[in-house]
Amino acid sequence: MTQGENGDEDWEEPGTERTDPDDKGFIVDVDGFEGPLDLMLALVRTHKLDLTHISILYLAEQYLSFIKEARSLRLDIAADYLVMAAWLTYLKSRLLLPDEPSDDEEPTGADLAARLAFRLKRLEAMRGAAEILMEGRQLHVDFFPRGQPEGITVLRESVYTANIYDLLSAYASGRLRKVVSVIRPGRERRKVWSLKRARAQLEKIIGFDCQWAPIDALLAGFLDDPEERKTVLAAAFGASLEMAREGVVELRQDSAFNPLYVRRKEGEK
Amino acid sequence: MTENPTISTRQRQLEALLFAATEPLDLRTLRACLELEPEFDEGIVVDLEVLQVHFEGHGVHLVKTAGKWAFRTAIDLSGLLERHKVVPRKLSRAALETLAIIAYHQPTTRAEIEEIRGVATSKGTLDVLMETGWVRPRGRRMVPGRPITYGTSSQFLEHFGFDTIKELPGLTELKGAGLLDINLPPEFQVPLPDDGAELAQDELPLEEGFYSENTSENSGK
Amino acid sequence: MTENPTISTRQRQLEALLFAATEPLDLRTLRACLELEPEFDEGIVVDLEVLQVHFEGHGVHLVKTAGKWAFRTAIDLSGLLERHKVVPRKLSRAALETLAIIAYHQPTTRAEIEEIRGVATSKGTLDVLMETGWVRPRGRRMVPGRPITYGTSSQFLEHFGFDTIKELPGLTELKGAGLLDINLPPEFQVPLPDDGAELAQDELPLEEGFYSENTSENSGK
Repeated sequence: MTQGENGDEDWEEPGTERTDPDDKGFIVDVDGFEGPLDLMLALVRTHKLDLTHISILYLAEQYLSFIKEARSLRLDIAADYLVMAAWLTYLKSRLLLPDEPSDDEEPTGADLAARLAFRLKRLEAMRGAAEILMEGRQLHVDFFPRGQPEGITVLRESVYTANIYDLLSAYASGRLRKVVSVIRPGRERRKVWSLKRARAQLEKIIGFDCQWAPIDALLAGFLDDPEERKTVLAAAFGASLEMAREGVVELRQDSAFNPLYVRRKEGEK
Repeated sequence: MTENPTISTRQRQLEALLFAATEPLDLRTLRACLELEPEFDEGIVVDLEVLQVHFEGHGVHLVKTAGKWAFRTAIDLSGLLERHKVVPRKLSRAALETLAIIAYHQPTTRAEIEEIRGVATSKGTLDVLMETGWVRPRGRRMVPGRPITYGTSSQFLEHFGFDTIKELPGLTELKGAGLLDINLPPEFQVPLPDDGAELAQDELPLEEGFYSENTSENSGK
Repeated sequence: MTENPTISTRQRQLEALLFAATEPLDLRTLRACLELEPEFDEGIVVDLEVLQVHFEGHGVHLVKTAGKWAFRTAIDLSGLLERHKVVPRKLSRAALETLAIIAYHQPTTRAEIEEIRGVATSKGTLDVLMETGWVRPRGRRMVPGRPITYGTSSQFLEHFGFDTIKELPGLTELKGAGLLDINLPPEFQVPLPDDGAELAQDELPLEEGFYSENTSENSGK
C-alpha cells in the first residue's frame, strides 16, 4: 500500500505544494504521491521537463536523488518507491553502458526507457482526460432535465390466476375441515367389543370342539356390521391370544395374513 | 448552436427556467431568476405569451394556472402517458375457498359461506373475488336483512375452462380425484351449482346502481 | 387549440412523451408508447430529428444521450439555473484517474488500471465509482483468475451528455498517440473503448447475482 491511496486527499495540483523555488527545487515529502509514476510525473513538472522528449536518464537521476534525500531524512518510504528506485538504478546502468549484442530476449536499455516514458505519458494523458471530462458539461450542473416531469403513469392491472385444481382442492379441504369439526365425542357411542365380551363369545362358539376352525368363520355372525367388524376381530384376536396363553385353546397361522385357526386344546375342560 | 431568429434571448431563458423548475413559477420568481427590476414585468409577460403562442398545437403547452406559469403536456395526449402493466397475482387460500364455495353453492350469501367454511369471511376476501371478475352479486335473499347473494360470472367459466357451471365436478368425481375422503358421513353432499341469470325463487333483484358500482372494474377489459 | 401546421401529430406525441418522461427514452420505449410496430422506427427517428431542429436555438434542446432521447436545457443557460445545481460529490484524484482509465480503456480490469496508474487500487476507489453509477462491472476476462472487467454505464453517458462512448473528449488524439494501449508497444493497433452491452471476445459473463447486486441502483428506475 502506498501513501495517498487510502487517504484520498484531494491533491488538486500535485507538485505545487511541494515546490519551493527558494530551496533545492522541492520539499522532500513522499506523502500524497500516488505511487512511483505519480512521483516521477511530479518531478517532470517540477523540473519543467517535456514529456514528449523526455530524458529518462535525467529523470531517473532526479528520482534517485529524491529517494536518497528522503531516506537521509529517515522518512518512511513505501516499498514500491524503493523497487522503482532499484529498477531505475538498473536502467541507468543499462543506459550508460553500450548495448552488448545479446540474445533477442533481452530488451535494450533504450527499450526499457521508452517503455517507462510511454507509461508516464499514458498516465499523464489519463489525468488530462479526467480533468477535461470533469470540466466538461455535466447533468444537473451545466444542463438540466425537466424539473417537474409528469412521468409516465403505469397503471397496474392485477390479473388473478388460479387453476381448476387450486379451486377444487380448496373446496374439498374447506368442506372436509367442517366435517371434521362437526364430529363431537360422545354424540354417538361407538360400538366397541371388550376383550371380556370377545372371550365370552369365543368360549361359547368354540365350545368343546377340538377341530381347527378359522377364527373369522367362527365369528361370522358378528362381522356383518361394517362398523363393528374391526372391533370384533381385534377383540377376538386379543381374547384368543389370552386363551392360548392360558392353555385353553391352540392357534395356528400358516403365514402372515393367512387365516388364523383356533381349536380347543385337547384334554382341557 | 444556430441562432433561432424567432426566439429572443429572454424567451430562451424563460423557456429553460420553466422547464427546469420543480413547480409552477410566478412572475416575481421569474423576474428574480432573470435578475430584472419590477418594471420589466410587463415585458416578461409579453415574452411568456409569445412562448405560449409558440407552443400552441405542440405536444407541450405553456399554461398559466393560479397566476403561475408551467409547461404541461397537452391534455389530449394524457392517454399517451399512461402505460398499462399487467401484474399476475395469486389468490389467497381463503379467497380460493370462498370462490369455490360460491361456485358450488351459488346463489349463496356471506352468512352461508361462513357457515360452510366455519370461519368469518373478511370483507377483503369478497372484494378481491369481485376484482377478479369471477364473482358477482346476483340479488338479495328473501330473508331478514336481505343479504346479497353471490354467484359466479361468465368470466369464471372462461377462466376455468368450463362450458357451463354444471361441469364443476360432483361428489363422486371429487372422491375419485382423491380430493374428498371416501369415508364421509352420508349427509355430506356437494350441491349442483346453478349460475343461471334468472333469480332463484327466494332471491330479490339488486337495487339499481348496485351492480354496476360493484363490478365496474371487472367489466373494463 | 389551434392546429399547428408545422408540427405533426406524431411529433406532438413524441414531444409530450419526452417532456413528461423522468429519464431519457430509447426508440423502443417511444415506439411502444405510441403503440407502433418496429417498421415505424425510421419514421420516428425522422420525427425526432425534426423536433431536434425545431428546438435549435431554444432554451431547451432535444438531445440524444446514451442512445436515448431527452429534453435538456441549453448549456449556455446554466448560469440562470444555478439554483437547480446539484453539486456533484467531489471525487478523489485516485477515483478520477481510475474513472478516466475505465472510460478510455474499457473493458478493463483492476490489474490493468493498476498497471496504468503504477499503484495499487484501493477497494474504496472502485466502490466509490460504482456508487456514482458511472462504472459497472461488465464481465470477467478470460485469463487466469477470471478478473472482473469494468466499463462505464449509460448513466455515465447521460451525466456527461454523450450519446456514445466514441464522443469521449480527445479520444482520437489519444488513440493516435497510442496512449490507449494497455500493453506496449505503441506502434501496435490500439483498441478503442467499448461500453457495448455485448461482452468482448475475451470476456465472460458475470455470475448470476453479481451484476444485479452491484448495479441495482443503476438499472432500476
